[in-house]
Amino acid sequence: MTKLNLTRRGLIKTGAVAGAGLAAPQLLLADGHAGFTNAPTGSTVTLGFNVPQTGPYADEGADELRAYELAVEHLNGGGDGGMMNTFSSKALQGNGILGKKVEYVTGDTQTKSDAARASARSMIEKDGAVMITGGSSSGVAVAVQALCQEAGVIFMAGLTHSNDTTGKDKKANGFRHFFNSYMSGAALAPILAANYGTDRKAYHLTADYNWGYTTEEAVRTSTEAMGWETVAAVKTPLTQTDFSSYIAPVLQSGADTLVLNHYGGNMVNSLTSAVQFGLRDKQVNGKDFQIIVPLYSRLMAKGAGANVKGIFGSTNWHWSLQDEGSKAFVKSFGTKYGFPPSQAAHTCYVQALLYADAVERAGSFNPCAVGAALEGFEFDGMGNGPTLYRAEDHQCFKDVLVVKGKENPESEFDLLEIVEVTPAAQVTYDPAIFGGDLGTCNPGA
Amino acid sequence: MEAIILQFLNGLDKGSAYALIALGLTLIFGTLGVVNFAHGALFMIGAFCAVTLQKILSLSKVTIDPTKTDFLGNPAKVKTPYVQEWFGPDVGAFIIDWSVPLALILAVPVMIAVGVAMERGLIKHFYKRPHADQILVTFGLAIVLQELIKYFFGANPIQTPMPEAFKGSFDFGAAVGIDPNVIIYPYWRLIYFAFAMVVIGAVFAFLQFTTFGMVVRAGMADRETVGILGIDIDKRFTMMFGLAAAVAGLAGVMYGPINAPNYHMGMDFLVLSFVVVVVGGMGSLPGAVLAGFLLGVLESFASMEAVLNTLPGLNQIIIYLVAIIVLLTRPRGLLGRKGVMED
Amino acid sequence: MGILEVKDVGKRFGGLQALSNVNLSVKENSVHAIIGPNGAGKSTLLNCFVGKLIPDTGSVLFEGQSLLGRKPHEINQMGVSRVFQTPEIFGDLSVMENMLIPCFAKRDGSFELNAYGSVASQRDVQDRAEQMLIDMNMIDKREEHAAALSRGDKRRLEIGMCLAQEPRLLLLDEPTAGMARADTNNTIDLLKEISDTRDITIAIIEHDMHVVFSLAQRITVLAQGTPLVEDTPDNIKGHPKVREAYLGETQVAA
Amino acid sequence: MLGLNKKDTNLLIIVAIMTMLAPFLLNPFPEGSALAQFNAGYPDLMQRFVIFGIFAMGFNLLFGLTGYLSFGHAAFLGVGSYAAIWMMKLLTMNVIPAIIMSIVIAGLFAVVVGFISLRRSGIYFSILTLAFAQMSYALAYSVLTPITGGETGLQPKPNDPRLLDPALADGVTPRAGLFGLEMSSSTELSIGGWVFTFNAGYYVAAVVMLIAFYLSIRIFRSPFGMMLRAIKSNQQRVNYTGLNSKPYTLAVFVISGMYAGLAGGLLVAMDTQVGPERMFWTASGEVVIMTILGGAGTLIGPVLGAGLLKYMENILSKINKGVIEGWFAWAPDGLDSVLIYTVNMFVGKQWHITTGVIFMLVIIFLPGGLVELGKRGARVFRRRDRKGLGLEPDAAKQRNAAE
Repeated sequence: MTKLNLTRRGLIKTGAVAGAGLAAPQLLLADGHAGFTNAPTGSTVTLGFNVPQTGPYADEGADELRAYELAVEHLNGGGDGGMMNTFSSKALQGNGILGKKVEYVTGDTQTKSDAARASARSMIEKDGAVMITGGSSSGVAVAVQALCQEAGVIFMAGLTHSNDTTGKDKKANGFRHFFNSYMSGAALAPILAANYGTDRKAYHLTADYNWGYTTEEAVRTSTEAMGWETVAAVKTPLTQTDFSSYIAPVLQSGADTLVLNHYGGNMVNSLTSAVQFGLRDKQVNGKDFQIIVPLYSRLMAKGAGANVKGIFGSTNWHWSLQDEGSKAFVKSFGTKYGFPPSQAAHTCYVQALLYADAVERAGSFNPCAVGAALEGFEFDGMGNGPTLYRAEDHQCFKDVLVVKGKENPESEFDLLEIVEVTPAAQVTYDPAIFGGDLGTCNPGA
Repeated sequence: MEAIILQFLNGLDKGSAYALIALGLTLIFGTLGVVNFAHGALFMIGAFCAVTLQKILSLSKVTIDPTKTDFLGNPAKVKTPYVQEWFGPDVGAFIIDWSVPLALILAVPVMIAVGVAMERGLIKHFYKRPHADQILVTFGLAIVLQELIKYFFGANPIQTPMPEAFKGSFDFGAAVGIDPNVIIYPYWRLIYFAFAMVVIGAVFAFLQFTTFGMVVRAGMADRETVGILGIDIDKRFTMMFGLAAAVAGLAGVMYGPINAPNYHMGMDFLVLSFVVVVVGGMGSLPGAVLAGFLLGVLESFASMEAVLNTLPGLNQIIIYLVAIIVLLTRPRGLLGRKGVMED
Repeated sequence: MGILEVKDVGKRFGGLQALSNVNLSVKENSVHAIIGPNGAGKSTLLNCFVGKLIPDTGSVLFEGQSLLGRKPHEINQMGVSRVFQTPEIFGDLSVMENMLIPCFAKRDGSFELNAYGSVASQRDVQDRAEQMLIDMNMIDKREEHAAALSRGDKRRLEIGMCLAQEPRLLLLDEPTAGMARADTNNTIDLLKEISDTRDITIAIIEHDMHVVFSLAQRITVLAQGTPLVEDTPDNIKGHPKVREAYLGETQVAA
Repeated sequence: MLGLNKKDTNLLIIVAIMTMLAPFLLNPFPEGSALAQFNAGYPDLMQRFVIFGIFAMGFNLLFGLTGYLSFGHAAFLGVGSYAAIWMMKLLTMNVIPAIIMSIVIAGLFAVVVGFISLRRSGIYFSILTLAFAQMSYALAYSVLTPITGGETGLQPKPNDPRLLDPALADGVTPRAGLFGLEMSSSTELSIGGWVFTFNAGYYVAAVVMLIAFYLSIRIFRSPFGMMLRAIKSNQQRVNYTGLNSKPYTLAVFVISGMYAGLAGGLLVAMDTQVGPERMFWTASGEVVIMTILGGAGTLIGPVLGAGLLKYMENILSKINKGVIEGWFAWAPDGLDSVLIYTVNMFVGKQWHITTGVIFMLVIIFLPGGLVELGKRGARVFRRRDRKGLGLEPDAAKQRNAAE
């Protein structure tokens, strides 16, 4: 286990102790000496892992944290090196970042933007973190990204799927590896057409907040483009726990497909209700009734249990992928923790490595230099095939997985099977369509 | 029209869950005069009784199967539940399949024990304290209980499916000879509704027709007088607390298959069930049941697409809107007595 | 024309006719007692004077103005104060604060957003409250917690609080109920002194005939919600109807 | 001094000194030492201490004085925050209009909510306030997204209109300031192994807090405050003393809502973003917990309670397993894992358990909160029982006697 040393700004300390000692208090301008916020000056560099440790996404957060711990281990030369061995960029040496040993601090986002910003600020202000990463919702990602932009540190988003994160709320200091609603829609539509035909009537249940809206819109647009009809779209409160009153009228509407634009607990409950109502055993318009969950995660699938069987959705990454990068990551994660990583763990691990690599290539921790190194960066070997960190919106473009709940799981982790790997080209869009303004990078100081 | 019938049925079903929880809350408030914010936590503990039993029944013997590999490419471990080892694969699978109904049997003693321990250990000391203190200490307890559950079971929901026999849904339409597929309702939810009716009926009958119940009702009306009569009302009240906890727990067990239990399900229900109790009238058992059904039905109507198209967001606030309107027009709730909880 | 004129007041609670055809006139600067057996409607009648209940029929005039439909605080501000059966004081506050509150109410009316100036700096009110405590013989207890006072002192404080507002009509609802003999006598003396020294009318509901006959100048006997008779104490004592309806039953001699 | 009696003046001076010296007092451990984990002297947390202190102070004016338990106070904080961020988006990044507007809007909202909710008392009042807050939260999260930004909330953007501010240079992020003084700017002082951070935003918030605290003392000591305590003690007698309790309770409800709005505005001034979860009912529960932890009905209690809760939230939650392993490295094998397991149950992601347990203990054993604890402590040292002369009215006794 990494021993944490919460030293801040090593130089200040060393300088003061070695120099005048207690005799002469020095007045320093805030970080002014370094040119950017929290410039690591000693032999270590501190990263801030801001994940949900309490609240409904705590398990996902715990998985993210495991991935970060693994990444730190690998960066510092420990373990088997994981995806560092398959990563196309070879800048990382396993000697920390720029020769500085990687240390980390953790915070609890509570999946609330206020709490997430408070813990991020504490890591920046108190612990001297030079980069913040993690999170499990778009609300938190957007809030913390804006904070990092103001504070002058890099934000490497964790799990956030809303278009907004790299759309209307994008920031120069923020980067997202995870895919988004638009990509889910674009990837799913052709598969749905191939499996369910092009004359379906879809009924949308949508979580009544930003992510729900963008996801509904993405899926609607792309399915309507192939000829599907949307018969209804009903918004459901985030705090809803019993979805029966939303599921009950679905059959009456004449719809033959139900799209659940829900995530987390909402998705587990709405899918459970839908299956309970026996929707999947029904025939409407002469077709088998189908349910679709645009965004899947293994933890959600686990929560929904047998209800996910045969249900299509999309995901950022899945441990059953057989490329070298994925295999290496699953092996080192599985060996360390005894179970395969989730997509949240994967994206967090990759983000940590990408950041470290960018620093190495830039030769500096300065957020502007790091940002420049990430912008337009093309890489491979991280489990999603060739990937581009697009300069215009700091969004990664890579293959998107269309998955299906597995009918006959072989183990408790074997819940989803990959149906299709949609190539990146098919989910790429014009960065202008979501508006927003990246601004320019802020090094702080 | 079918849509309205369907939502009405659904509302009754939903309402039965609300009514059950509110009934337990009201039992405690009415008898002991204690506002128990930890009641939702009791509901949650009930659901976790089912989770625990399922886990116990699924305890497995692990053997290595060299013909298969796990996700790391190592020889796979195969788990065989002990119940299947002992009773044969079919009987064993059947027992696991029926873990939720079996959990009902487990939950009664567990919940009574939890309830009695709570009353003797904590609540008892708060009879003479202000209502605000009761709310706050039980709120604290609710936080601690839910976090403990999270510590041991994680934050993710855990499925506790109903037995295979109860899966699927009943087609009312087909039964009465109109269009099939129009009015369908899952079997388990119908069972839940029937279960709620039985429990509510049993509680009323118990209070109405047993001596114990009569003493408790007298105690609810006038605690001091009953005390003067030389009846040890405290002991009975402790038992009432156990009973209320058992009602909440059973409601939780039965709710498991409807929505996978998670650690915060108690808190999710807490605010709502308080609204139900207050709308019904603090301390009124029929009020709690009535308000539970009323809010269930109104909530269902508010979630209809046609309604939401005219009044977007109504489904977000309907419960609270009803609470405000009822409290302003009927100051003591629908069936509340005068002078309760107004200090 | 009395200070309080009650005309044809009736009040029903469901099936119970609590008051019917109550006519009553309380003369200014007198002590008027309302007596009657339990359930005669004494408290109901009093509640009709202070705005707690609204009679179904009839009128209640105070100094020529109707009291019906007014809220308790409005009636109080008109000059009617009430002493309760069990002393209603501010138990959490000190004796001095208890006395300050009616003094502020007298000076500032029913609402004043005086949130910035300190209580201590309001000399006029402080002086008044202090004087009132001296009058009530309670000045040495000024810092005590009101809840900790003896029953008699609580009653004394409550009466003092009412007097601090300089009411023209003081209503007392069984002021000596549950009191020991000594406290009762003290209260009688206090009320006598108040009635003698102040420009005030007192209406008193009382069960204890000793109190009634010590204080009252006129007595109304209420039975089953209707006044039976109204007369001077001496005449009431000998009134056969009263003896039958009331005194005979309770065996209380004056 | 300042129209306060000697005791209150002393209290105010002590609080003023403590807040001004907070960067020192909250950083007692040198940088890099194992205990530096427990330092709280960094800008974000110091700001939160004083801001939530204001919030709890305002809540206490209502709950502590009148006994009305609002379970929806976070709504005013949220509304204040939204008002402030809109001022920053539309008018200027200067915090003064934002703060003023947050007080005004929260006050107006409190008039509406209070007017309706105060028609009932007891738990009915609590449920009504809860209902309003939950409706605000649910609507802000969903259908009001165009105004509130929904889930992702609102932040100032470079291209907002900001009528009063000169155009930002290209690529410059808008930052909250006070006539050129940026809220986020800090100065550091390094003495020996210690590093102390002096943050402009903190001092602005601290000064506002001192003003709010001063006003709160004045309200406590005013005839108005006394009337409120009278209402809590005996509403019947209040009415029969010719006082109309409705405007009194409404006035204090609005004042209390304005304090919450001020806290919301300051939150935005310090950290320019708003999200709807600020209004969720648990946030309202939090301010109740703060007030009770510190001591309801006392002057300083709510501020202490806010500090304690925010400290636990921000410091305990950051103690992860790695840190604990570091602490118990000295322990022999076996013992260390027991210790780690035990401690781990109460910190890091389990910090809620600690909060819950402490909260319960306070309610059970210390109904007067930290202030009562302090008093009991002081009583041990002082033989003479100075009952009735203490700095604070005896909150516990009042609260218990009231109901």
